[in-house]
Amino acid sequence: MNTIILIFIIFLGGAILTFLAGMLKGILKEVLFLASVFVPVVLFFTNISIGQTFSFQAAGFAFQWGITPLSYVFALIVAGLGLMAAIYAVSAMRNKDNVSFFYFNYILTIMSMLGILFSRDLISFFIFWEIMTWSSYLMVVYQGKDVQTVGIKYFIFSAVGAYAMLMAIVVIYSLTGSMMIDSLIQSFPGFSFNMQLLIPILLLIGFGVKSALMPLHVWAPGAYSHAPMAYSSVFSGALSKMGIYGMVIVMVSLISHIPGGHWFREVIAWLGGITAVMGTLWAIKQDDAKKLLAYSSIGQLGYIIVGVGIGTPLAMMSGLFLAVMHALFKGTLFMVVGAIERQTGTSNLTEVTGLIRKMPWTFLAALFAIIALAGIPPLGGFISKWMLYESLIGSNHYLLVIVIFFSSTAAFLYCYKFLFGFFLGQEETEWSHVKEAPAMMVVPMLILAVSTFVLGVFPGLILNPINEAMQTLGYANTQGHLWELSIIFNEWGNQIAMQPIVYTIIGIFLFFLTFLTIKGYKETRYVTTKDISSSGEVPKEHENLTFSMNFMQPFFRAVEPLMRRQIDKYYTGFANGMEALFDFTRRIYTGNGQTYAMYVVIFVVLLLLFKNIIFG
Amino acid sequence: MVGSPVLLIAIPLLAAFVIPLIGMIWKELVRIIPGLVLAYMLILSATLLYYVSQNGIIVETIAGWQPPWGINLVFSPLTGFLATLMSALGFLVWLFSYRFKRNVDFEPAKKYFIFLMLLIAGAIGIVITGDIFNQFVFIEITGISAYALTAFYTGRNSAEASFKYLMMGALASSFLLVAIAILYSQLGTLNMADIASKMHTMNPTYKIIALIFFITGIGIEAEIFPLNGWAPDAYTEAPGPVGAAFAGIVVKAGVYAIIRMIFTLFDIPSAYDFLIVIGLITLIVAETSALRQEKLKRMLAYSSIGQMGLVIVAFGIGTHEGVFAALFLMLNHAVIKPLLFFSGSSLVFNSKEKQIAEMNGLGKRMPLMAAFFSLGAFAIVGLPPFAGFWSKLSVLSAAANEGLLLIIVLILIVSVIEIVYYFRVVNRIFFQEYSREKSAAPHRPRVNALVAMFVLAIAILVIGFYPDAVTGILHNASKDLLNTDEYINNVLQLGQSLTR
Amino acid sequence: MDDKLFEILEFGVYGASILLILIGLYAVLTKRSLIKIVIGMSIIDGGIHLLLITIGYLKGGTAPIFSPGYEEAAGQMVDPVPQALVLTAIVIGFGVTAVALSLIIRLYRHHHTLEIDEIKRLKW
Amino acid sequence: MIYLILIFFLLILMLGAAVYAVVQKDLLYAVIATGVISLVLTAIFYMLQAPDVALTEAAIGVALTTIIFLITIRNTKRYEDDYNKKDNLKSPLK
Amino acid sequence: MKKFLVILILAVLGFHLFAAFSGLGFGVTRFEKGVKDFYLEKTVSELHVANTVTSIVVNFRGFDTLGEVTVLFLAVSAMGGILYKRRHHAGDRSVLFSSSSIVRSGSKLLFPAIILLGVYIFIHGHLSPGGGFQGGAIIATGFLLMLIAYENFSVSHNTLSYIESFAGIFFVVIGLLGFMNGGTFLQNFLPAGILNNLFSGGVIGIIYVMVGFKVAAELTGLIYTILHEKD
Repeated sequence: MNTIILIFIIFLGGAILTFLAGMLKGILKEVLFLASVFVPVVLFFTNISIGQTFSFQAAGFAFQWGITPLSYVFALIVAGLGLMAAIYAVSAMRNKDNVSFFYFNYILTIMSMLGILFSRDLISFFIFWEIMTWSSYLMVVYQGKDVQTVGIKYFIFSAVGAYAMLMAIVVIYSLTGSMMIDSLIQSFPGFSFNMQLLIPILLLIGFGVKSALMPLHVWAPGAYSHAPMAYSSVFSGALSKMGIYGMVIVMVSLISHIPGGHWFREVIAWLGGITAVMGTLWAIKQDDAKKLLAYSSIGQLGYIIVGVGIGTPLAMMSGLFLAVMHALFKGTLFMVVGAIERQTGTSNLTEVTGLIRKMPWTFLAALFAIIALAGIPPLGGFISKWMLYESLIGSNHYLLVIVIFFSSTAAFLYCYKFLFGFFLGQEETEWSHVKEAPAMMVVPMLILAVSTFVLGVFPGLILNPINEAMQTLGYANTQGHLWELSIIFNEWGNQIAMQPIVYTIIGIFLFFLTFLTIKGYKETRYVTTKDISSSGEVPKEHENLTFSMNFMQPFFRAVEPLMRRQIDKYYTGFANGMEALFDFTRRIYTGNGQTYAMYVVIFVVLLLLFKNIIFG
Repeated sequence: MVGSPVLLIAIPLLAAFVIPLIGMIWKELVRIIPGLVLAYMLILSATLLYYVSQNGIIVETIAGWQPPWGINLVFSPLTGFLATLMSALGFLVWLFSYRFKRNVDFEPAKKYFIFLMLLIAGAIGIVITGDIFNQFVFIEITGISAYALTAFYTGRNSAEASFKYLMMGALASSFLLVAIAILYSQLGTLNMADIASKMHTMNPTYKIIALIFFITGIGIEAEIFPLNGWAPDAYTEAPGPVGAAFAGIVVKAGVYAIIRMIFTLFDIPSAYDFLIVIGLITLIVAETSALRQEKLKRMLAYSSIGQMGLVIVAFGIGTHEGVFAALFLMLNHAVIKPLLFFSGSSLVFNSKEKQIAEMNGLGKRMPLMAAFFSLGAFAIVGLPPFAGFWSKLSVLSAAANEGLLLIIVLILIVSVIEIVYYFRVVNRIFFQEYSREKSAAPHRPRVNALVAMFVLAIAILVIGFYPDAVTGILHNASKDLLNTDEYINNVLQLGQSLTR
Repeated sequence: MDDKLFEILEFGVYGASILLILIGLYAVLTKRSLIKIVIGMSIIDGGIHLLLITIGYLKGGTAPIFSPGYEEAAGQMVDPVPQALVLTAIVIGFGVTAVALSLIIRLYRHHHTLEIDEIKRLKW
Repeated sequence: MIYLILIFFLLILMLGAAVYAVVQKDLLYAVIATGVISLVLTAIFYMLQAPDVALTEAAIGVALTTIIFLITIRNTKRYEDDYNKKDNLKSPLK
Repeated sequence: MKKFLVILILAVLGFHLFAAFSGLGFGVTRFEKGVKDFYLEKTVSELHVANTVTSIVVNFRGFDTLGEVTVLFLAVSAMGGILYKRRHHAGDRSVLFSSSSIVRSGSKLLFPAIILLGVYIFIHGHLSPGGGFQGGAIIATGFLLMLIAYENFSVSHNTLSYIESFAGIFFVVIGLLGFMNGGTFLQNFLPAGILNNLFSGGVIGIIYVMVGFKVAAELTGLIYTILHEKD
C-alpha cells in the first residue's frame, strides 16, 4: 500500500480508536495516542521521499497527494513539534476530563496539517484546512472557558478565511478546469487582471487569518491562551505556519506574475511589520503568561510575514528559518507555561514568582527558548533576525527596518518579564511546595530547547532543506556551501564581517547570564512580596507588588496612542450591529397569520406588476 | 419488473384505510403496518430506480388511457431518486417515532401513523405524477396530513401553528387552482408533458401570469421567502420527527414541483434568474433570522428554509452542474436535517419551552445525542469531511462556472452566519456547565430512535468520505431534469411503457 | 339582442367569479375573526369553482350526459373536464374548511378569543 | 333572454351575499350569507350545464359547510369582537 | 388605512386575473386538440357510460378521485385528532336549537326519503347527474338532519369506521384488480355493458358506489365529531 495513504489511514484510525479507547480505563488510550502520532511520523521520516505522489478521483475532482521541498520544510516542523507535544500532552493532560477527546482532536490536527502539506490539489488542501480548523476550534473550547466569545470568534475568523479561500478555489476551478496547484501556477499568468488581483487577495485573506496577520489577528490571543497548553504549543508553533506555507506559495508563485505585484509585497510586508510591533507591544502589557505568549506569537508571525512578503532570497530564507525556529521556541514556551500552570495552578505572572529553584529544568528550557526568541546569538532566533535585517536593508526598506528593530527591542521586555516573573525574584512561601514537572513534560521541552541551540549553531541543518525548497520555488541557489557549517565560525558570505559583533553579543549575554545567576543564588533576600516598602510607603495588605505588576508603565505611557485603538472593538461593534440588525429584520415573521397571508398576496401582486421586467 | 410506480401511492392509501380496521384487532399493528408499508415503498422505489437507471424512464398510465388523456406517473431517474429519498427518510422517521405516545392513548397514535404515512405518500405523489391537477390533489393530501401532524400535540401553540399553515395552504391551493384554470383554458390539457409540448403556442402574457400563480401556490409549500411564514411555526410546534419529515420530505416535494414547472413546463428563460434572486433572498432572510433564535426547533426551521433557498439558487443556475449541486444539496439536507431534528428533539425532550439555553452541558449527560447533533451541525454548515461540504462545493463551483461571483460571496457570508448559530448551540451542549435548574433533564432515547440516528449519521459519513457513492445517481437525475424533449417524448409516446 | 347580452355576460360571469375571489381575499386579509377568515377562504373557493365551470361552458351546449338516442351529441356538450375538476376541488375545499373549523374550536378552547392578531404566541 | 337576465340577477345576488358575509359582524348572519352564495352558485352551475357540480355544491356547500360553520359558531362565539364596540345600534338582534 | 391598501392591492390582482381570462371568450369552442373531445368520444364508445363527468371522475381521472376520498378521510381523521380530548365522553352534543315536534316528525319522515335519494343518486352516477360524492353528501345531510332534530340520535362510530375503511379498501383493491390481464391501475376489467343500462360502464358504477358509501360515512363522521365538541 502506498505510504502516503497509509499515513493518513493510521492517523484517522488511530484517532477514532483512541477516542473509543477513552471509554475504557487504563493507559490504553495513551498508548494508542502516542502510537498513532508516532508511527505515521516515523513512516513520514523513513518512507516518504520528495516527489512521490498518490493520485485518485473522487466526486468528479482529481486528487493528488505528494510532498514538495517546500512542504517538506513545514512538515518537519509539524512532525517534530507534533511528536514532542504529544509526549508532553500525555503527561500534561493526565487526570483531565475527556482526555480521549483531546487526543482525538490532537491527532486530527496533526493529520490535517500533514494533509495540507501533502495536498497537491486545492480540494484536498481545503478539506484538510477545514479539518484543521474545526479540530483546533474544538481544542480552543475544550476547557469550557469563554466558549461563546473566544471560541466563536476563532471560528468566525477561520471560517471567513476558509471561505475566502474556497471562493478563490472555485474561481480557479472555473477558470482552469483543474484543481491542481501546479496547473494554477502555470495558468495564472494568463488570467485576466481582475482575476489576478482577486485570487491572491482571497487566498491571502485565508492564509492571513491563520497566520494572524494584522487586521485578522484578533482571534489569536484568546484562542492561543484558551487551548490546553499542550495543544497551544502545536497551535502557535505549527498550525499558524500553515498560513505561512500558503502565503509563501501565493507570494512567490502567483503575485510575482501580476503586473505591479511588488505593491502587493509592500502591503503584506508592512502589514507584517505592523503586526510585529503591535503584537509585541500588547505582549508586554499582558500579565497572564498565556496571553503574553499569544501576543508574542502574533508578533513573531509578523516577522515571518515581513520576510515572506519582501520576498528577496535572503528575506524568504529568513522568514522560513524563523518559521522553524518559532515553532521550536514558542512550542517550548507554551509547554513551560503549561508545566507551571499544572504545578502551581495559575499562569499569572503577577502571582507566580521565584520558581527557579523549584523547577530548574523547566527554567533551563524557558531560558533557551527566551534567548532564541529574543534573537541573541548563538541561538537560532538571532540568525533569522540577522538575515531579516540584511534583506530589508538590502532591498531598501529602511523604514521597515526601524519598525522591526523597534519591535524586536521591545520584545526583550516581554522576554525579560516572562523569565523574571516566573523564575526569578522572591520566592514566595505560597509556592514553596511546588515541584518540578514530571519527566515526560520536561524532556520534550528540553529537547526542543536544545534543538534551538543546535539549529543556532548549525543552521545548515535546516537551511539546506530551505535552500532546496526555495530553488524549487524559482530562487537561485543561495551559496549553499556556506551553510554547511556553523555560522559563528564562518564568514557570512559576502556580507559584513560579523564575528566581532557576534562575539561581543555573546560576551554581553554571558555576562548578563552570569550576573543574573549569581544574583539569583547569592543576593536574593528571602522576603515575601508583601514586605517590600517602596519609597518609604508601607503598602497596603492587598497590594500586589511583584515584579511583573505594571511592568514598564512609563513606556506604555509613551506608546499609548498606538495601542488605544483596538481593532477588536470594531469587529465586536460590527458583529453586535449585525446581530441587532438581524434581530430586527427577523421581525418580519410577525407571528400574525394574516400578515403572512398579506405577504403572499403582495408577492403575487408585485410579480404581476413587474412581470415584464422579471419574466420578460 | 418488480412492481409499478402506482403501488407507491396505492399501497399506503390502502394501508391507511386498513389501519383503522386492523387497529381494532391488535393495537400494535397500527404502529407496525406503516413501517412495513414504508419499508416496502423504499424497496420498491429503490428497485425501480435501479431498473430505470438500466432501462430508461418508466411511464405508468392509470386506467389504461394514454398520457395526454389519462393520468400518468413518471418514474425517471430524477423522480425515482426523490421518491427513494423520501421513502427512505419516511421509514427512518417512522422508526424514530415507533414508540411515540406509546403510553398515552391509542387514538392519537393511530392517527399519527396514518398521517405520517400519507404525508410521505402524498409527497411521493407530488413527485412522480405527470398531471398538474393530480399534483394539486397530492399537494392537498400532503397539506392536510401536515396540518394534522402540526396540531398533533394538544398544546395551544400547535393549533396556532397549524392554523397559520392551513391559512397559507388554503391560499396556496387557491392560487394553484387559478393557475391550473389558466393553463387548461389556454391549452385544454392537464398533462405535464402535453402542456410542455404545447407551451410555445401559448400567449406569453397568459403564460407568465400562469407561472406567477404556480410559483406562488407551490412556493408556499417550497418555503420561498415571503411565503414561508408558516414554516418556522409549524416546524417548532410539530413533534420532532415530523419536523424532520417536513424538512426532509415535504419541502423537497414543493421544490421539485417548482423546478418541474420552470424547467419542463414553462419555456421562460428568465425564470431561472428569478429563481436565483428569490432563492438568495430566502437564504439570507432565513439564515439571518436564525441567528438570534432562542428556540432550538425554530432555529432548525429557519436553517431548513435557508437550505431550501440555497437549493433554489442552485437550480436557478440552470446548468448541469447547478442542477447536480441542487440535487446533491437536497440529498444532503434530507440526510442531515432529520438527524438534527431527531437528536435535537431528544436533547430537549424533557424541557418545556425547548429553549436553546436549556441545552447547557447536556453533552456530558447525553453524549451520544450531543455527538449526533454536532455531527449534523458540522455537516450542515459544510465542514469537510462531512456530507454537506461536497454539496456546498458543487454549488459554489457551479456558480463560479457561470461567473456569478456575487452569489458566491453572498452564499459564503450566509454560511458564516450559519456557522455562528450552529456553533453557539454546539458550544452550549458540550462546553458549558450543566445546571440542574436551567438545563433540560437528560433523556434516554429508545433503541429504535438510536438506530434511526445511526443510519443517518453513517450516511453523512459515507457521503462525506465517499461522495462517489451518490454522484452517479445525481448526475443521472440532473441529466433527466434538463432533458425536456426526452421527457415529453417519453411520456407522450409511452417510453418504457408498462403494458405487460 | 341575445348576442349582445351574451357578450356582456362574458364579462359578467368572469368578472363575478374574480370579484368573488377578491371579496374572499379581502376577508382573509383584513378580517380579524378567524371564522371570517375561513368564510373568506370558502368564498375564494366558490369563486374559483365558478371560474373553472365558466371556462368549460359552451354557448348553447348541453350537460355532458348522453341520453338515449343522442350518442352523437358530443359536439354540443360543454366541457366535462372542468366539471370533474370542480367536483374534486369542492370536496377538497370542504375537507380543508372542516379542518380549519376544528382548529378554530381548539384555538378558542385555549385562547378564548377568535382575534387573529391576539393569537401570535409564535413569532420571530 | 330571461335566462341571461336571470344569470345576471343571480350573479349580483351572489356578490351581494358575499359582501354581506364579509361585512356582517354577526357571524351567524355571515354564515347564512355564505350559504346563500353556495345556493346561488348551485343555480348558476346548473344554468351553466354542470348538474353534477350543482348537486355537489348543493349538498356540500349549502348544507354541510353551513352546518359545520354553525356548529363552530355555537362552540365559540357568535360575534366578531368589535361588534359590541362599534355597530351596537345597527345590530339586528338587539 | 390597511383596508384601503388591501383594496388597492386586490384591485391590481383582480385586474391581472381578469386580463388572464377576459380574452378567453365565453361559451366558445376553444381548443381543437383538447382532451375533452377524446373523453366525450371514448365515454360512449368504450366505457358505455352516459355521464361523461362520471367517467372522467372515476375512470379517466380516477386517480384524482382516489386522492380526493383520501383527502376527505384525512380531513375527518384530522378533525378527530385536532379535537381530541383525553377524557372523551360522547353524548355531550352541541344543541343548535331545541327542535319542536314538527321538526322532529318532519325529520323522521324525510330521513328515509333523503337516504333513498342519496342511494339513488350514487347508484345512477354513471347514468344521470350525480354520483358517489353527491349521493354520499346527501346521505350525510340526512343523518345531519336526524342528529340535529334528535338529541339522542347517535351513529355508531365503529360502524362508520367499518364502512369507511371497507369502501376505501374496495376502491383500492378494485384499482389493483385492474392489473389483471395486463391492464393498469383502475383499468376497467368488467364488460362495459350497454349504454344507459344500470349495469354499464364496468367498474365505474361499482367504484362510484364505493365512493358514495365512503363519502357518506366520512361526512357523517365529520359532522358527528364536530357536533360532539361542546365544552
